[in-house]
Amino acid sequence: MTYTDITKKHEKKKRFSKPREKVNLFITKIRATLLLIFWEKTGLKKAINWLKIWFKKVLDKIYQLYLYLFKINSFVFVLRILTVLFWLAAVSMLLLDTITVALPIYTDSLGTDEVLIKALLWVIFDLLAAATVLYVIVAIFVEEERSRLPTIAIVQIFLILAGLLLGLPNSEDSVYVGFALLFNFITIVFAYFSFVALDDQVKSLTQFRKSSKVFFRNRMGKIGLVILVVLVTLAALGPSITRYEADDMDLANIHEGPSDIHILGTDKFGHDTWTVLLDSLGISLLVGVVAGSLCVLLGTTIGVTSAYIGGWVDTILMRFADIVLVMPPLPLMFLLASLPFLLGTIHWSMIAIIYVIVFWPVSAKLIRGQALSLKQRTFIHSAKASGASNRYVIFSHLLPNVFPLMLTMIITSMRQAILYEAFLAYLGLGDPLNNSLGLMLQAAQNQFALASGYWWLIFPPAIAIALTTLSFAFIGMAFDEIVNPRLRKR
Amino acid sequence: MGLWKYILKRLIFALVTYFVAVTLVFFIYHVMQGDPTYIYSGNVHIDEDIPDSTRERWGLDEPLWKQYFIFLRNLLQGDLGYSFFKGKPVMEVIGETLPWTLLLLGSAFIINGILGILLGSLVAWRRGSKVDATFVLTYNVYNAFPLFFVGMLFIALFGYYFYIWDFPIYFPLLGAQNPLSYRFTFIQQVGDVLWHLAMPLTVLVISGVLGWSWFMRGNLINVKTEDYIQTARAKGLSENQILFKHGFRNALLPVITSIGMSVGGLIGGSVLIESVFNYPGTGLLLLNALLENDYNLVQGAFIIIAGLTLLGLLIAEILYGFIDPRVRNA
Amino acid sequence: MLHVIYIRRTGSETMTLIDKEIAIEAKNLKKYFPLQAGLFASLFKKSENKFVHAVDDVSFAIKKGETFGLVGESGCGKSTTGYLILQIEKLTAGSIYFRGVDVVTLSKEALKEVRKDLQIIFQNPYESMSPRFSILDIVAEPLRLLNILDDENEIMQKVLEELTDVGLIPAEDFLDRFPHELSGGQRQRVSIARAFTLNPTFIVADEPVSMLDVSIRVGILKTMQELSRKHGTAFLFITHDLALARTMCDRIAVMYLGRIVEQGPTEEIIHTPLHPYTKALIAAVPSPDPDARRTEELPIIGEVPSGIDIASGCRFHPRCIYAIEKCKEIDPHLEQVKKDHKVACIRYKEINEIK
Amino acid sequence: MIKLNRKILVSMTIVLAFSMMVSLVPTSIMAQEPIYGGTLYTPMGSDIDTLNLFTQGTTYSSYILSHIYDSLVQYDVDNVPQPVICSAWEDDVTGEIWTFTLREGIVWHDGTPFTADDVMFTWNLLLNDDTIPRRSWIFDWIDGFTKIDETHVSVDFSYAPGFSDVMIDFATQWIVPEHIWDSVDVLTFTNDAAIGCGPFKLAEYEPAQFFRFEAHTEYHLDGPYLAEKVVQIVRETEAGYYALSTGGLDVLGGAPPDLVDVAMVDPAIEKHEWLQDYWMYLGLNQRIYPMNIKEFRQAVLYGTNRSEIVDVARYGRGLTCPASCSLPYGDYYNPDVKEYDFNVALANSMLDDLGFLDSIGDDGIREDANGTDLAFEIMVSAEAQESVDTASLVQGYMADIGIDITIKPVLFDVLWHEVGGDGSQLYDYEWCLLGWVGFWSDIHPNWASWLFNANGNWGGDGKNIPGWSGDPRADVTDLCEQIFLTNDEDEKKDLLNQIQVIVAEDLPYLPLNILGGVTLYRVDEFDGWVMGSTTGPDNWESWLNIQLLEPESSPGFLALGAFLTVVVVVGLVRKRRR
Repeated sequence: MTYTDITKKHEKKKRFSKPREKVNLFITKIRATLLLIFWEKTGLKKAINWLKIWFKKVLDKIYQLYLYLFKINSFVFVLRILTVLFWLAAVSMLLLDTITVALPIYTDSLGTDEVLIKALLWVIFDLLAAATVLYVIVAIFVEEERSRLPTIAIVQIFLILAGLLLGLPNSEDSVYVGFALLFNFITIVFAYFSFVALDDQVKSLTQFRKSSKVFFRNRMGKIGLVILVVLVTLAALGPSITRYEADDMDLANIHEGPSDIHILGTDKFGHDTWTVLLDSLGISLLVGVVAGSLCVLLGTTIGVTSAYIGGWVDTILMRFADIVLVMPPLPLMFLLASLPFLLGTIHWSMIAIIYVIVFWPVSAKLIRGQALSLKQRTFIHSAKASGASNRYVIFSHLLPNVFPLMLTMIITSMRQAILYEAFLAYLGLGDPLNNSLGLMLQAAQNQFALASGYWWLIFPPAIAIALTTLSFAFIGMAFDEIVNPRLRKR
Repeated sequence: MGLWKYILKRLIFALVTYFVAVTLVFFIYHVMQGDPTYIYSGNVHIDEDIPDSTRERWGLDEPLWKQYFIFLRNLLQGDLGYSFFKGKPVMEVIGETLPWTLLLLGSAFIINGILGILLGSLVAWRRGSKVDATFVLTYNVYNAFPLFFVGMLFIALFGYYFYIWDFPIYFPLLGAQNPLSYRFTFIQQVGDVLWHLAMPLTVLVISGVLGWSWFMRGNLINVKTEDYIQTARAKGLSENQILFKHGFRNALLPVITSIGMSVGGLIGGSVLIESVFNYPGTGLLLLNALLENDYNLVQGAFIIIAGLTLLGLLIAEILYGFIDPRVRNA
Repeated sequence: MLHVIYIRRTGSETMTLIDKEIAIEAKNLKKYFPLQAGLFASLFKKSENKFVHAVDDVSFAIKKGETFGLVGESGCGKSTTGYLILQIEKLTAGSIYFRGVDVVTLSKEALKEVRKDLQIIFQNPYESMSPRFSILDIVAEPLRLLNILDDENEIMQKVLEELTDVGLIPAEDFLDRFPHELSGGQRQRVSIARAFTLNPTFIVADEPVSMLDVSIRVGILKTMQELSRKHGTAFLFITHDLALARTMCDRIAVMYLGRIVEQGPTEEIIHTPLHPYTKALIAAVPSPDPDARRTEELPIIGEVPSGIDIASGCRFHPRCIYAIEKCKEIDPHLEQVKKDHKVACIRYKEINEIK
Repeated sequence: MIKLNRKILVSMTIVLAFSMMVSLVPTSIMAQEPIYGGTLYTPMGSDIDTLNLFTQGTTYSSYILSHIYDSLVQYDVDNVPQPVICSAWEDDVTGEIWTFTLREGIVWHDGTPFTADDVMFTWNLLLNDDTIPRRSWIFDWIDGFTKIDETHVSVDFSYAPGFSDVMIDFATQWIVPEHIWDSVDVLTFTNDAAIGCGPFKLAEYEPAQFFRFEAHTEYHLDGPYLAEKVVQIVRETEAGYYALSTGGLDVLGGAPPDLVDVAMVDPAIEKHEWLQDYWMYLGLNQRIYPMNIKEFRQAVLYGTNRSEIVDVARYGRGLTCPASCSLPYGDYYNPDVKEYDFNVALANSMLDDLGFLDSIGDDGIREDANGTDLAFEIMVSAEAQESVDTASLVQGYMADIGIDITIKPVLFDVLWHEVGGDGSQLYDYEWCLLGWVGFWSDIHPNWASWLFNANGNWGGDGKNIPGWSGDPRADVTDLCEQIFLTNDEDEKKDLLNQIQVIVAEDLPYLPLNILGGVTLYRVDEFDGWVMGSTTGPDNWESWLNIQLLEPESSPGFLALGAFLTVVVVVGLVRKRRR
């Protein structure tokens, strides 16, 4: 294909034929004016143009993908299949939430207007979040949109959280939204691995292979990813793969050891430990994912703002971060957990929020450092020389380049959040309504599991916590090796 | 900038930070808390107006800003207010528990520092060997379990099952000293305190040492790729000489800054450990005060704990200033 | 023939003479970077503000289609001058006249219009592109940012054209690539393409080839020259390499510590340097002739000092081998020696034995 | 490595030999003469708040202070008042003036002799200062005190209180020494030295660790035979169990049954099972439809398997509570009231009869006539694991009869506030789980006449929990007034029986169960424990009676063991370094 071929291919067809009569001329003028107003000024033209190109590109990409999928190794192939599966799961969770929880509240609502508005908002947020989730897959496949992936992720997580908070009164049901968040997070991580992987883009197979090799050569990273996938799948399937519901009580068999009826035995109510474990795993992962991602998102927002604006805003934000940093985290979490606004009930999302309040400075400071060094890079100068606005610089240049660091930090943060949830639960400040791994440990302690020899009550949750945090740690370490090449083994 | 000027600057900064933190805690607590005198109204047979007179007595009917200044003035005089639950000044209550916490934290701090740095250097220098792999695995696995779970295991194993299995050694479980230690000689008393300290300290120290070594290892690995190490190697220095003359010192610097930061985590860990091992420290006090809604005590304990953290940070910064003159000018 | 226009600046009595042949004119540019004092220091100490005098009273004019070189050791404020002209850094004082308008006083929107005609090529091709942008995005960025073209097809055409122009052929192969997939030379070509997409009348080239292999420099410089000839673009060519400046530039200004010390046509400066600093620079250029011997020691002492505590009088005197007591007192200004040749030295006559 | 093992082996042998030597001392048969001496270790769940007996507010403080202070009378393990400081009491014809005869020869811990003035001082302090938190309500109904002579003091009530009111609320008030308390601010005095005239002197208090008491050798009653008593603060019962097994504690309450079975393997450990005067009830807010329907409440109680709650949530300890809210072993128990045996079919048919049918959808949840689901929130105290457990069982039972229950665990303070317990008049709850404890748990006629009286302090709608507003209210109020007017015990009991019948029928409370407990105690060192039906071995009478089985072992044992271990450890470490 030569240059002229290409220009011809991209050439636009002429839209209007020239008017031949005066009346026609007049009508055409009006039409043109109207078109100008409705077509160009409203951005419709832009949108339709964009859609057209986009559609064409998607078709292109699907073909490319088809070719591409058979060029790569099987592990990455599985990864991609999983990406799509998790993505589907995320969308279906959001839709499920809308259909089974939010909409019924809206339609059945006999309550006040407030409830009605809340439910309506909830539905809207859910649908918007679902739309952004849909967009993620688009972004994965279409290059132009890929640089917007972090922005989308941020918007989407905020949307889902808004839905989550609205869903708080129906705490048991809002789990759907949380799962959507969890799945979507994994989708993004997988997508990032399989398509966008840190420095790599779809087309540059060599480069992509290099960095995915670093990740997958790292045996720990591989193990971590496998463990995480298994855990998340188990948590997602939850009690549906066991014979019991989490709150089923088999009062004829209390404190029974593992047997073929109860794989991991029962507690003092005859709750099936295996079922409860799967149920808890979900909540613990949710706390981890929500707290971890929200914490880093807030940290990133503040860090980037601080670095970009600089001056006294920077000084004040960073001094404030310093102050929060010098307060010992666990005692500070107690303090916040005990504040009366919780009125004695602690929901798991509250634990997540407390975690965010305590730990945002860590990520804010790191991201600020990164953003400051990016700010000095000349590509930002060159964008500015072309008249780029601050918004443009932040969203198109700073955030995409901070994203790898963000991702590593989110993973670290999630690992930590899961542990802190367990700490708070152990000290009696957990969410007593939803099973969580920490709560299981506390319950085991209440039943004197170690002294009475009920090992099946205490070791499974402990090992589950360990496996979860371990998988996060391993993945984080593998990421570290990519981000920080010095750590690579030679 | 001279060393003294640097120290002064850090001191002023620490004080200002502390002041803001204290203010924050005061306002969080006073805007959101209930009435601290409610403990008095716990008895249903008390007349309704009595809490009012009590409020007057403790200056609680003053406007908030006035209370704040009273609080600040008292704080400067070392008075953290009155614990309505304990019925005595907060300072006194904390004073009873603080020595134990300082003992636990101090010894953990020192052991962590020394062992952590040594172990970290060892594994970093044997990078890729079995020692290193074992270390990485141990670090990750140990830290993957919640600290209190490890504590629970320790208690059950060393305090109970060792006895059941007729091991000659088993550890005490309750408190920080033997109730009958008044009968002991001084040396026996010291031994007794150490004996009680052994288990909580071990749990705290294992995670601390692993954490520190992890950090030290990372730093040393970074340093190892620096040009001057390659130069030293080219000069024909032995690996050990390189380690101690070049690598060690340069890797140590960031570790020292992290000392301060680690104090917060250490205190958090000690809260968990104290509650698992019934150790009578300030962390446990804070937790109990929280569960009993003793607001002044919570506030006081938190102020003290935050002060400890800040002190750790300050010491680390000053130490850093001693070692690395560049920092003073930054 | 000269067309002379008078422009009246509102609220000011200064009248400026604008030559229509002049592409851009910088007048009395100043850039002081304040030294950051600590939070507490600024609270407790009487703030005695210290500044880095990065650019201190620099003026020059560049004619249309001309390549104007800015030469000096690193750290003397060359790049900052370039940034100032493009408004990437904010001026401390001074004015920049472009098409008869002081761009410093322009509003954001008006500035956008001006930006279409001002572009920059950066020194480091590895840093001047976001690793997350494809080549298409990088080259099209100015088009999009300044709303020159709305239609994606048109943008793509334009980009293809430019890429072909800078010699990245076949252009369509490069569209979807990312910077790290290109070699240094290719990247710099992308930078040039990006700079020329808007057909600007003026481009700042900030050491465009200093990071590249010598072998590919020539190609890139040639491309630049061709393009500037084609579009009639004026260049502000910033370099530390006098030899390079000699091949590229029509006129040269030599900078030292934020000041222009000598300015004139390239050949004249190379052959008859007047300022001791220029002499030193020229002496430092290695001669391609292996038999040519360096007759004297480098006529300069030490290295470029920091811009914080600038010496009184002539800023060059601590390093100058011709310095006398008077140099410590008098701060010399640019003096017209010949037509278009200016120098800032009180002793240039004695040194060069000019009457 | 071989050397290392040998070293461990040698050290172990030494330590083992030593411990065997100690353990092989023959157990002596209990002598007739009490053996004095020995240190008893008992646990306590949490630290006290203060040693000031007038401002203390926790059961832990009461427990500690009861070692140190004595009152005129003290209730024994069978809940019978026994003279302690006084030797006798009598009231006059009107029942308004009560006279107490004091014992002679009582000595305060600091050696000062006890006088009638101390009693007068304590009483006047409480009478005159109504800001004292631990002041009993009965002081509001006292006109004054008279010191008749050095051994006789009398109280003048403004009405004729019942015997139990005087005993429980007045005579059990601890007496404090005048020479210490007359010069201090009662509300802020920390009372660190805690001088009383009880059986034990406070020798040492290590906050959050332990209390060490020494026997008050000049105590006026027999005993205590112990030389020392140590109260260890044990946060986790599990740790307490470990300590009990290893000999660090002599008594432990609150262990679950499986653990008790494990412990009973050890011949040195015995168990005592007992009941607690504490009954839990399910509070249905009768201000809200449909909880105001009597049949609905009955159906709920029929649908609740209360014996299973005892078995599961209470570890099989305790009894189901009679519907009349009285203790079955109490003096005023009326066995002839309606009982509600677990009967799901009956409960379902009662709800069907009331018109609560699962008409909308097939979700298993009944709706009322308006189509609203029978869905309620049950508020429980998050701190009490048993409460949360009970609630989750109730949730299961209610699901079987078509009622949807959500559990809302909150801190007890919040719960108490929301249900209006602290006088907040919020009543912001649907269902709740609460209980009556101690004296309040048994329906004494006077108490009942307060509790169920619609016009009374506690019976009024403003204070009654959970708020009884049914039709028979007027009848009960009438009966309550009659109880108040009569002084005849038999008549009171008869009237109370009538109230119980009405209460059992109308169910203002839905009583669930009476709590029970089990206490483990070691018998290898001490004997003489006094057990009651409602208390375990760790009670005031036991403290006076417990004595050693054998002369105590050398106190240096532990230190020596520690020393030996240190030697072993140091040896090991050194070995490894080499």
